[in-house]
Amino acid sequence: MELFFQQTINGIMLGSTYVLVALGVTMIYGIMRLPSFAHGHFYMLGAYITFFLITLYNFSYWPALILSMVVLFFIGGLVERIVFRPLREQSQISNFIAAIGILLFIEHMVTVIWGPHSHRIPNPYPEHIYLFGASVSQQRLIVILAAVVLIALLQLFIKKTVIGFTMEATAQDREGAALVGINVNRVSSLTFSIACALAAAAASLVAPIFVIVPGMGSLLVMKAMVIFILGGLGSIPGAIIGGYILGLIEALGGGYISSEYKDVFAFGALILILAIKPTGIFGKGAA
Amino acid sequence: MLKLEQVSTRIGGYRAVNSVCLEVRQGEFVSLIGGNGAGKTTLMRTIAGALKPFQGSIQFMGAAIEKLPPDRIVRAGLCLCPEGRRLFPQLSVYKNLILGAYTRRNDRLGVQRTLSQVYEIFPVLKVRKEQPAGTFSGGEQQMLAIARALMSEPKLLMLDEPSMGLAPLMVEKVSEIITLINVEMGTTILLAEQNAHMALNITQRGYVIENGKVVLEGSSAELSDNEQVRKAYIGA
Amino acid sequence: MHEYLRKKWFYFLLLLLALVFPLFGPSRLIFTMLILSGIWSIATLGLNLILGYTGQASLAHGAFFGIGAYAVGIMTTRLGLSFWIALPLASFLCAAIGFLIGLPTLRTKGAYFAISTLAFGIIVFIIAGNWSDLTGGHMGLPAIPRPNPIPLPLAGEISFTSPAARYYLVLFFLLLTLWVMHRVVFSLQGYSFMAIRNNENLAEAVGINTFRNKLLSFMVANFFAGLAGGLYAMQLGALSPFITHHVLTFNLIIYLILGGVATLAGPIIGAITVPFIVDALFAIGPYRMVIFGVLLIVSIIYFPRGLMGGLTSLWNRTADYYRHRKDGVRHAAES
Amino acid sequence: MLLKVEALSKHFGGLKAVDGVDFHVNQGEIVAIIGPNGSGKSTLFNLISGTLRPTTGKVLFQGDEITAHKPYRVAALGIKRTFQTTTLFDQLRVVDNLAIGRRVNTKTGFWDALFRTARWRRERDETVGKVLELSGIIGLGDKFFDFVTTLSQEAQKRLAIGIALASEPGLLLLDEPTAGINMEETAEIIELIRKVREAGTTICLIEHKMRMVMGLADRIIVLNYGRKIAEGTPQEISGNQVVIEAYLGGKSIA
Amino acid sequence: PPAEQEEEEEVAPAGEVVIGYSGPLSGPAAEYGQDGLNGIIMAVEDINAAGGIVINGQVYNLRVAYYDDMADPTVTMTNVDRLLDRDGAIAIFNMVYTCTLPMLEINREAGREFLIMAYTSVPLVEYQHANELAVWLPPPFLGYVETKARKAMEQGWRRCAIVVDSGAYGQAWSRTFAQYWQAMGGTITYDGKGSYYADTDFSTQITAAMATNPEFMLIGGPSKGTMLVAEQARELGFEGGFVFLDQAKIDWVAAALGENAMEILDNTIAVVAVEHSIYPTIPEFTQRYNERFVEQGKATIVTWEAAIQYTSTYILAKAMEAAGSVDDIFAIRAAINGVLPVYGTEFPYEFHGITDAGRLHAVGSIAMIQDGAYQPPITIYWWPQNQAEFDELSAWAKETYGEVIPVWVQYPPPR
Ligand SMILES: Nc1ncnc2c1ncn2[C@@H]1O[C@H](COP(=O)(O)OP(=O)(O)OP(=O)(O)O)[C@@H](O)[C@H]1O
Ligand SMILES: Nc1ncnc2c1ncn2[C@@H]1O[C@H](COP(=O)(O)OP(=O)(O)OP(=O)(O)O)[C@@H](O)[C@H]1O
Ligand SMILES: [Mg+2]
Ligand SMILES: [Mg+2]
Repeated sequence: MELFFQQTINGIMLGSTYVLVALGVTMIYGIMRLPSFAHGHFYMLGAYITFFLITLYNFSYWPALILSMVVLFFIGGLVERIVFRPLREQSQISNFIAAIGILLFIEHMVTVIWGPHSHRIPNPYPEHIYLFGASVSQQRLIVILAAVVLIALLQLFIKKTVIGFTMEATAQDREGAALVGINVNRVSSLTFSIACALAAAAASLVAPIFVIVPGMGSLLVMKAMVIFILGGLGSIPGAIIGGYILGLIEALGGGYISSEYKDVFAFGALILILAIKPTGIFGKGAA
Repeated sequence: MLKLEQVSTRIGGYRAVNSVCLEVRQGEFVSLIGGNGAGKTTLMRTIAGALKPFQGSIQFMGAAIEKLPPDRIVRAGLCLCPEGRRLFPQLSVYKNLILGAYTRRNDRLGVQRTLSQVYEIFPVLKVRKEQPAGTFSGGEQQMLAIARALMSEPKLLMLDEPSMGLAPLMVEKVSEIITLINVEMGTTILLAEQNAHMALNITQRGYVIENGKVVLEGSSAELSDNEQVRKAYIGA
Repeated sequence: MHEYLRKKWFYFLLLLLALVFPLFGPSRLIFTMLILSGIWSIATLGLNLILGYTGQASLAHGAFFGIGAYAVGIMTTRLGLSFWIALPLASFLCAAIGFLIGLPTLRTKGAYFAISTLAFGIIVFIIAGNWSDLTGGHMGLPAIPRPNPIPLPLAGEISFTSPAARYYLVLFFLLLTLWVMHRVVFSLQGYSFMAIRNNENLAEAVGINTFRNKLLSFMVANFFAGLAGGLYAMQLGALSPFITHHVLTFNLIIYLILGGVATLAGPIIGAITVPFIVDALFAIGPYRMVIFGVLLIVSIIYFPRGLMGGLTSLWNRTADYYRHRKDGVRHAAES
Repeated sequence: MLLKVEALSKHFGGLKAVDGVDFHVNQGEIVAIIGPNGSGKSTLFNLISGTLRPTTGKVLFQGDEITAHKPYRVAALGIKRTFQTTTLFDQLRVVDNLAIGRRVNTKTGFWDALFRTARWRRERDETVGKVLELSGIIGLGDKFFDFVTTLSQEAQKRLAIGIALASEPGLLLLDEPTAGINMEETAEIIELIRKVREAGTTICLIEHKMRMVMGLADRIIVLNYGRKIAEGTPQEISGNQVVIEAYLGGKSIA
Repeated sequence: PPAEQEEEEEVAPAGEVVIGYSGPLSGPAAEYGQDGLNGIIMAVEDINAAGGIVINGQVYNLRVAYYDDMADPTVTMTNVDRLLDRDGAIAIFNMVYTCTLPMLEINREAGREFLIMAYTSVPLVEYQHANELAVWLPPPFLGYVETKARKAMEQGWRRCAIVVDSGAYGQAWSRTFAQYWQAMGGTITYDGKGSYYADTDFSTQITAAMATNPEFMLIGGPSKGTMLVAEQARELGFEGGFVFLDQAKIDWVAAALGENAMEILDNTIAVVAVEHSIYPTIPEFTQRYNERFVEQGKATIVTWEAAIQYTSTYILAKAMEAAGSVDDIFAIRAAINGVLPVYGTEFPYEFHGITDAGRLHAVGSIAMIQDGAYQPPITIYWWPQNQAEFDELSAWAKETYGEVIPVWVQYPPPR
């Protein structure tokens, strides 16, 4: 039982990062119909920025995290503006190629500038505590809680604010949105920005317990893709639940069955679920 | 109020709108009549800013708008109820309407007032206000589209084929409503229609457009009597 | 350009060029790269069928390539089969696995299909790395023998130790692939595929069993992925799980899109041009992948339909220009 | 009796879009379905053609049950349809669209294509011949090799009908074939529909243009709120008080 | 000014000898690949600065030509062609086993000969892929396996949980370790690998491993993953010991762990850190390496990869001089025997000879952290064929380096 509890916490912690990254992928897809395969690399960039704020400019942890979100917010908007806006009318596969281009650019730029080796942010909360016999480090608890807070804020933003409304509307009919007076280009930029800021938050949250390397987002983005499909294209509640489910599948499958194949469980679950429900758990229409 | 001079727009390589001059004055109700592919939709989308003309000028209330993005034009008080409706299919009817009033989002009371007016005109929208717009039938969606356009309380309302795909009863009703909007609310209206019979019945003035060019203009009565128009668009 | 491409003699010229190419004594590097490009071309042509013509973005193509490669590797090393038997077996195996995987995944559409095939691809990668008894795991599968020499009636035999022989072998299979694709695409069967890409609902409504046709297209595509993989195993002589990685799929998609999707020449153009560009970028050192990323973005923005599309529209524009000029001359003459 | 629909219903959540509808279509008839917006006409077509699965009820074609068959199987049996919004293979040419429409009559598969069998040759020639002929019938003979995006709205509508006709179906379901086109062109489409019927195809159509419906249909079925409220000849319907109240309205017949 | 140019031309070397390198310089294994390349670069610079290679009075300078292969064998293969065709390389260094494999197929073709300088410690590969032009640089890991297993036994540990990297090296290493460990009477309580490259959270495996009550964990792979596993295991409450695979660098891990390093790494058995090596040349080498690479951001720490590649490059240069040729590959390969041994008194690493199969007699050494401090290193000699040879070697080592703890591990292992 203790073991199960420990594995569950491990799974929720994994799920928390997954959700934050998958939410970004989901929002971008929802608004712009583009599969953002570069999202893991924005995540990585977020971690690097936090790292340099802390080590080079002596920021403390939380201000660095927030500033990193802000920087990624602007980078995201910029990328949307100069790469994806010209590709507006093009097919998804063109956008996919552009995303690969961005991913290569970011990863290798970082490698060239800051080296291929890993970096580490000093852990601000290194202690660990015991919860019902399970040992959890404080930073991990913070990751879990911060994810919940960010998710709640995002939901409030989308469902309760007018700007949030416009994001949903733009997702469903771009020209229609433009004709009621919504600046759809701004909405796209904003979406990209928010998605990138979320990724930066996720990366900065886990950076102190993990390490920062140029390739840290590569596998993560694949999982985010799985989650966003699992939840049903563009469905935000789907992404949230899908993220936690995937984290738990990995932790429990990896813990109880086979750790080498734990990703097989995660990716296999997707194929299985889609075989039963071809539009994902929360999906309504077809793609 | 609205003034077009030598406006031309390309779609692909094709000049769908060709040197169009057109004027709508405050309070008027003007129709734009033309067959399929005549360029009505293209012209309206050009005015609304969804397409950019490569030539000519468009003035609205004295200001040039041909280079403005659609949202700025709506803000200026010019709203297009587009062909194909362009609703937000997964949002509820209510949210669709609220978004229609996006440019007036700081005027809550005003929006509520317009909303109740709209509900009065289209009672079905009130009954089914929580239903996602996409599950409405074609006709219901058309009504919602008109309603949504009204929500922005435009000074000039452009309607692109509001009668398309509507049942006869509904067509009648819609034309009554449009007239009402023009007369009672004082909204200037530009109406694009293939259904010339209906359009000329309710409007004061009209333009006939063919192959992207204005070929005839005049009062509705004149146009109705015009032999050419009768043959081509009224069919009797 | 476009008009020439349509005419058959241009193709024959190209073929002749490809045939006599080794006589010019190209460097080994050029040889190796061309052999690899030929292999990528075969795989990309397969991808073109499912993604380009049928409109289903399979992200498992690299995985099937890997399965084909491992199948040939395992059959020739562990089972001692001849390469000539292993290669078709591996291709058919890929088609068969494609069938099994297609059954669940092809029920989904669009992005759902793309990501579920991606998931399958990642699973293949993990299995290739961890099922050590079968695949050699991450240690890889070494010492895959070269194909047995083919005896020739008079001239002795063709042995595949020389790069020229392998070049011709790959060229042969590339032509075979091209032939199959040409026949399938320009046929009523090809219409069924294109109908699905264009509008799946309408295709279903006119009586096309879309699921069956997608499955067929997927199997044929994977057959050629497997064939290419088998040739790769022969060329490299050793395998590592890396060849089942989704990076390979991404590369193939890049070749396809930058070459020109839904054309027959596009995949080959892409599979030759892109690797040679990457090679040229070695000259600029560590920034090469940075530049490559920028190149990808720029070219997709400015040539959204790839090199083939770019050439076609260039041709069309010049043709238009001349037509207008001719018209102008005629008008002038008439008035 | 070519088509028979028995107690067909389709519910979306609480909404009864089609509610216990019975009707039939005889060989060679033109049957029109009219009704206010949202009365379930398109849904009815979707149920017959297999695009949607009915909640309850049965669909019989030539006496065989085809309820909830997949659309492609329904089409293969000879029921073809058009959609309310003009739906075409829009990256292809007119000829390709029509040939695809005929695909259900041809059996050329992968191996035929690969080895250019006798069947491949025969079916190709046959398809080309038929499609050429058909393009003349639908009035697109001179647009044979044009890409569909270059066609006018009305030509596109004719092409959509052409795609459905290409396989020489026994029953043709037309969903608002003249929505959004002018009088002159409507007349052309009516002409086309007449020609098709004369060639032996039974037709069932949804339309709002009363003048057209009254002139064209042998029988009219009226739906309201998913239920059938009347059925009869055009004369009967235009005098039916219930229909006038629910649908036609007072003055005009547009 | 022209005068200066003339001067330069006078001392201009007769030619240039190109040493090739293909390895991961980007992607997950980039740090490892860069370390190895750094060693070669530094050696080449040192050799050139000292006057280059002199053959029959003619001076040749060395040049490194290197290409990134992202650890992708396909790219390695084209890189080999690139190095041969464009750069005329005579030897190619490679550090990833799966990339070395296809190279073994190419280097024996007539006119395409080159030396493979293969950096892999997978044992017996030199026999499985016998290649007369290949030189296998690092010591086979069997020596580490056996010595670490013995050391763990000495601690009284019997229950081992395996949480190593799932990559090639981790698989091979842990499988061998399990065999030795069980033969010595130990038990394996858990075996769950994870990808040290791709993953960052190992809590799942560690939790599962801890549920089996191990006394120590066998962990390791790339240093960064190893560090994370160690840290996460302590976080989850693990109090036993660690045995590292030799791929993981203890000093790197310790540095990354920061203040609590010694606490976390208490009871860890690992390959000795370069800076704790017994070789007297190390401090000077480390200092120069740090100036040249660490301070330029090209490395984080001096590693054995760098030291081994450095020394190997020197051997190559010496072999050319001994063979009297810069392009007769077979002669150069044959001359390697004659230029050995090279010792840690002169180089940052030592090679005592070369086996018939082409593996350099390279020394391995391990150390343990106990009570917050590094214990003295144990030096592993694997090539002596009998006790007498080993005794002789031990005596020499004690005489040369003072305090050493030599052990003998038989290789190839007795059947
Ligand atoms: N996306 C497009 N690509 C190419 N041509 C187009 C496109 N959209 C419209 N056109 C062409 O532009 C011309 C004008 O079209 P437009 O839609 O403005 O006509 P319309 O008068 O609104 O017709 P309708 O009554 O059918 O709505 C037509 O000939 C049409 O074929
Ligand atoms: N997928 C769906 N989910 C929920 N409700 C639906 C769905 N499809 C149709 N409806 C509802 O079913 C009712 C009937 O729609 P249908 O499209 O059949 O009407 P129609 O008679 O064709 O109308 P029109 O003449 O306007 O095209 C409408 O109220 C519509 O909102
Ligand atoms: Mg229009
Ligand atoms: Mg309908």
